[in-house]
Amino acid sequence: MSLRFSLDELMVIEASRQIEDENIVLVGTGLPMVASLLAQKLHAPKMCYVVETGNIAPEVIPTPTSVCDPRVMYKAIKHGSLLDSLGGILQRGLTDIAFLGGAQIDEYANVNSTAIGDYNNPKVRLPGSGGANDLASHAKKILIITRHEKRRFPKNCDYITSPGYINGPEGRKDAGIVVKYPDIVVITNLCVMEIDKKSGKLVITKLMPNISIDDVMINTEFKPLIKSYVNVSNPTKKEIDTLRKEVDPYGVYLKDT
Amino acid sequence: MSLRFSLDELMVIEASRQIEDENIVLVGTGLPMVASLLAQKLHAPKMCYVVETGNIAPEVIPTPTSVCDPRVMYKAIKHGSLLDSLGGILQRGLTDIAFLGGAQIDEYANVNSTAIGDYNNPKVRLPGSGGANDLASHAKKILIITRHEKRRFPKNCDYITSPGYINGPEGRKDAGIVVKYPDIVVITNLCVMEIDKKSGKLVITKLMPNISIDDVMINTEFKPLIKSYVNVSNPTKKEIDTLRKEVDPYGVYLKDT
Amino acid sequence: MLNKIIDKTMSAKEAIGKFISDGDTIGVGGQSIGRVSTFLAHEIVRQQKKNLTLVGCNLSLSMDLLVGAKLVKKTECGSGSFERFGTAFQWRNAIQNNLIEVQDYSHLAMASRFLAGSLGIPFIPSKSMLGTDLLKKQNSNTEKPFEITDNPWKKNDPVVLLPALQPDVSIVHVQMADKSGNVIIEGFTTHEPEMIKASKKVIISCEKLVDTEFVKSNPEKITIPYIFVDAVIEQPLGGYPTSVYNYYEHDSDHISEYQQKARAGGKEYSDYLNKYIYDCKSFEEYVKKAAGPSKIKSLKESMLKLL
Amino acid sequence: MLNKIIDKTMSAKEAIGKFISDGDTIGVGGQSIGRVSTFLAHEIVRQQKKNLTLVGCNLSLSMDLLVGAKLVKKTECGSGSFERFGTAFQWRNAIQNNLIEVQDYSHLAMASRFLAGSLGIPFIPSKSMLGTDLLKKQNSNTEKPFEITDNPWKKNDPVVLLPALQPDVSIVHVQMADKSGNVIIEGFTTHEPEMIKASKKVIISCEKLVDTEFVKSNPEKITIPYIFVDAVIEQPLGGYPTSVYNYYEHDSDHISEYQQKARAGGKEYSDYLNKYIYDCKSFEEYVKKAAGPSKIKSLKESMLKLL
Repeated sequence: MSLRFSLDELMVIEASRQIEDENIVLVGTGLPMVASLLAQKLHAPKMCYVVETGNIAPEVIPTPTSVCDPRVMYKAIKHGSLLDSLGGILQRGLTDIAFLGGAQIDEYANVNSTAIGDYNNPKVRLPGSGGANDLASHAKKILIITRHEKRRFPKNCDYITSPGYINGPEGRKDAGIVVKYPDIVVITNLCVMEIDKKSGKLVITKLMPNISIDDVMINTEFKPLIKSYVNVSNPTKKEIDTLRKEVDPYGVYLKDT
Repeated sequence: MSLRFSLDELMVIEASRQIEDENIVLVGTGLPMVASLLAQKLHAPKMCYVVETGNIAPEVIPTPTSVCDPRVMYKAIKHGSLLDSLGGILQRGLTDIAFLGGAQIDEYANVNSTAIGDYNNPKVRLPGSGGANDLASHAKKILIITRHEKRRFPKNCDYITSPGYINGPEGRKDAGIVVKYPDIVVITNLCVMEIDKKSGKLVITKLMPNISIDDVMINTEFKPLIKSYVNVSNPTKKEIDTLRKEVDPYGVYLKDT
Repeated sequence: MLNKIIDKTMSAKEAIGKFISDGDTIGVGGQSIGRVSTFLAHEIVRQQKKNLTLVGCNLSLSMDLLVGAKLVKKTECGSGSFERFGTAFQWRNAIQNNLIEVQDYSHLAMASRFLAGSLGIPFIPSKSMLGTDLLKKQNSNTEKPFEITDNPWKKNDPVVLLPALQPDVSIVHVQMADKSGNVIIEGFTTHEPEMIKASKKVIISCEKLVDTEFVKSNPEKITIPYIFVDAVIEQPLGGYPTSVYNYYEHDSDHISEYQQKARAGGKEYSDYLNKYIYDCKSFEEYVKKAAGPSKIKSLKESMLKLL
Repeated sequence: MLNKIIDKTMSAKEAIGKFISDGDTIGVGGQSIGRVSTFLAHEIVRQQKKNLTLVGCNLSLSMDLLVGAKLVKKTECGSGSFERFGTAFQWRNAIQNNLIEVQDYSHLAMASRFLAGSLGIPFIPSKSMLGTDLLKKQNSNTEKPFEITDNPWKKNDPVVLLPALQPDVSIVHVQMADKSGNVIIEGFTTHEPEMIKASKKVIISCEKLVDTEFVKSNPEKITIPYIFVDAVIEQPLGGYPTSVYNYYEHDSDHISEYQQKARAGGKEYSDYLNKYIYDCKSFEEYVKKAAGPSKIKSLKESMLKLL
């Protein structure tokens, strides 16, 4: 295998593999946008891209850097409102996949994007929920792409902005969330973790090439479950070429190796 | 006074006099539409015409016969939805004047457009509320134009579809209606009745030319209050000419005398 | 994106057959004598889908035909009216004879229920209907059609809660759509945007099938994006005898004929159904019998003069 | 109708002076680095309107400037972010130092509150925020920001009720408007349609004033009818340094400069306010200082290439 690639690239490629054709995907910019455009160009040509700001099914021009970027408005079917996207599509139950990010992700896949430390006396105030809580509450499947750092994976979030499984397998059901048992997949540059529906906790399901379970454990504050796991498939030439040449040709998000 | 006119014409003209400039008027077709267009052409040029079906501020072409008529869509500022008209403008509290019709109007100005007889075993089923209940609930001023027949003015409506003052001066407040003490004006071919805010009941305030209080009483099942009353002003030549030549030129609603 | 178009075009026969089942709740488009989905309603009559619940705001010809054909068990709407052509007489007759169940709401209440359905929330507040018999007199068989609650932010402020409504299938006739189901409604839109977005399945008939490139160049013209739509049928005159803005005016003669038969009922009405639906091979045959080419031409010309 | 146009054009000085009072709740338009109402925010800073409550979804530069100028007592929003340019740092700093009160909601929750306000209903249900600290941890001074209730139509189904929000005044920068206040927003519209329709007063600045005849010939382009709008100001580049779809891209350099000063705070930040607001006679002078004609030309060209 002479194909050279970075783990950041493979992280995005692995995320793109989670998207199926005809999926309705609610996504902002950044790596999630890169992953979904890659999926669309590879195996999900009928994917529908929905942006929180209200743009429905644009033909995205590489490479947007904001949910307000004209590059996510090009040839959109409709320029709607945030209520159309997050209410009429997402809360309505029509979103197959939503992407999340956040400063902290705990073992139940709860996400904190509000405050580090005490909410009423924060050490660091973060931007807040934005649409993240809505995405985590209503999408059928939740994808989280993040670089793997220990401080990002604490035992408990300082503040739960967006619900994972809250506190156990029935946590969402007990709270009254409509989507009770969503798939949640966390894709990092070290591994893939998914929600184990029996425990409501994250379990390691895949390792990135040349990464060991120990590498993951050292970089994770909580103790992810381990069952059977496999290696993340290496990228194909087509995946790498499409990513580099068509999706992020200017290296806005990813420098090639 | 050589000007010849019918009481039907004067009824519409008197209704048009209730509309002030810059009023937002929610109206369907029929005589209310005729009255509001007349007002706009005479003394309320900045009136805003809103149609329940969603058309906002059209330049109405004479003479529409339906709320779906293309004549109420011409050069509209916006073709919205029923929710825009009845929710975003009416329930939002922005409607100055709304017109109502109905099969029965009682002494509290409650209106029945649902059923004659017992609701669950009706003698005659009528079309139902439509937007009428919404108009009566949320407009600041309610106008009712109707030909004066005894059966139309019973002591009690068989069914209250649209609220007048319900059962007394505080009837709307007690029911939780937002607009607690609206003006309500009933204009017929015999007289004008208005809500007396002390009693919540209709009181005769004006008589049509050559009509006596007795004429009204004979044709009204309930006993309208009588305080001081005046005569409805005769139409001016301009009112009659505008009505006949510009608003209803084909005599769709009104035949001239 | 839509790099590839998902083609949802099919025949009305296929769409109604595939998506509507006996007992379904059907969202009905159109209002009064404007843009009524007669084409799709005829096909439901032809396929004899039964025990339907019809929902909408002002339902007229579609509702009256389906009630007259004895396919309806319940209606939930704001009114049954053809405006100056009178009440929906078959519906009136069915209510007066206790043949159907009926749940009355105001128009705003119905539109609000669809809005709630379209947003995925279980109910929605309203300040309409308070103090009236709409909240007091109920048709005996109906389920809990509303709830009255206190406003948690204000004392002594009763609020009506209305249950969200998500029809099983909606039928709507529009001006234009593309193959994938992007819908363009011109002129008034009544309760349709909220109803369509609330529905589990949506069948659209349109005057004209347009190219997706046209859709993408005119995002402000799109009323409903394709993700809400399941079937598209191009059917010129599919709203006849009611009017379709930009295409044709309503046919007073045929509406009056319908109303006369619907009011008379009995054999006169079943003769109408036979002549214009059961004995017609297609909707075109109905339009030909009911109007004919020169009448249609004049209805189109009459509309064009008003634009 | 609009047979006669009600002319609502005036200067920003007049509009902000006339419609905004100390203590008001201000609805803030724009999102992140797109179509932010910087022109109108600068005028509020200039007039030193105090004790404001700012409401919106993702508030960035307008909010950060007003907080930095010490005019804000509270924010109710979904996020304070410039996306890849970082958090809203003056806002962050104010929260970390307990200088302002903050009430957090999700974006959908805020949009829903505006929707309720725009429909005249006192509250609206949501199924967002359940199970999270958004419903558990409250900033001490805030009033009842939500209520949890049972769904009357389904057992064991908790529902969040959110209070309607009707800002005293909203400030929004758009592409086009006519003199009477018919508003055309192109591209994304975020929370603005609902917020504008919910507001008691609305001040609009626009890139271009258009003729009412243009408005009437393009009803599908109208985002907001004139009845909701109180003041219209034509101000080209009124959204600078953020982007305005169809007109210009955002200015990365100046946004980075702002963020660097906002993060640093203290004298660096007050120097920024002095240089770019207090010492400028007009918004044009600010744009000239911050960008200059050739930069502006390139931002416009860059946008045109993307259409």
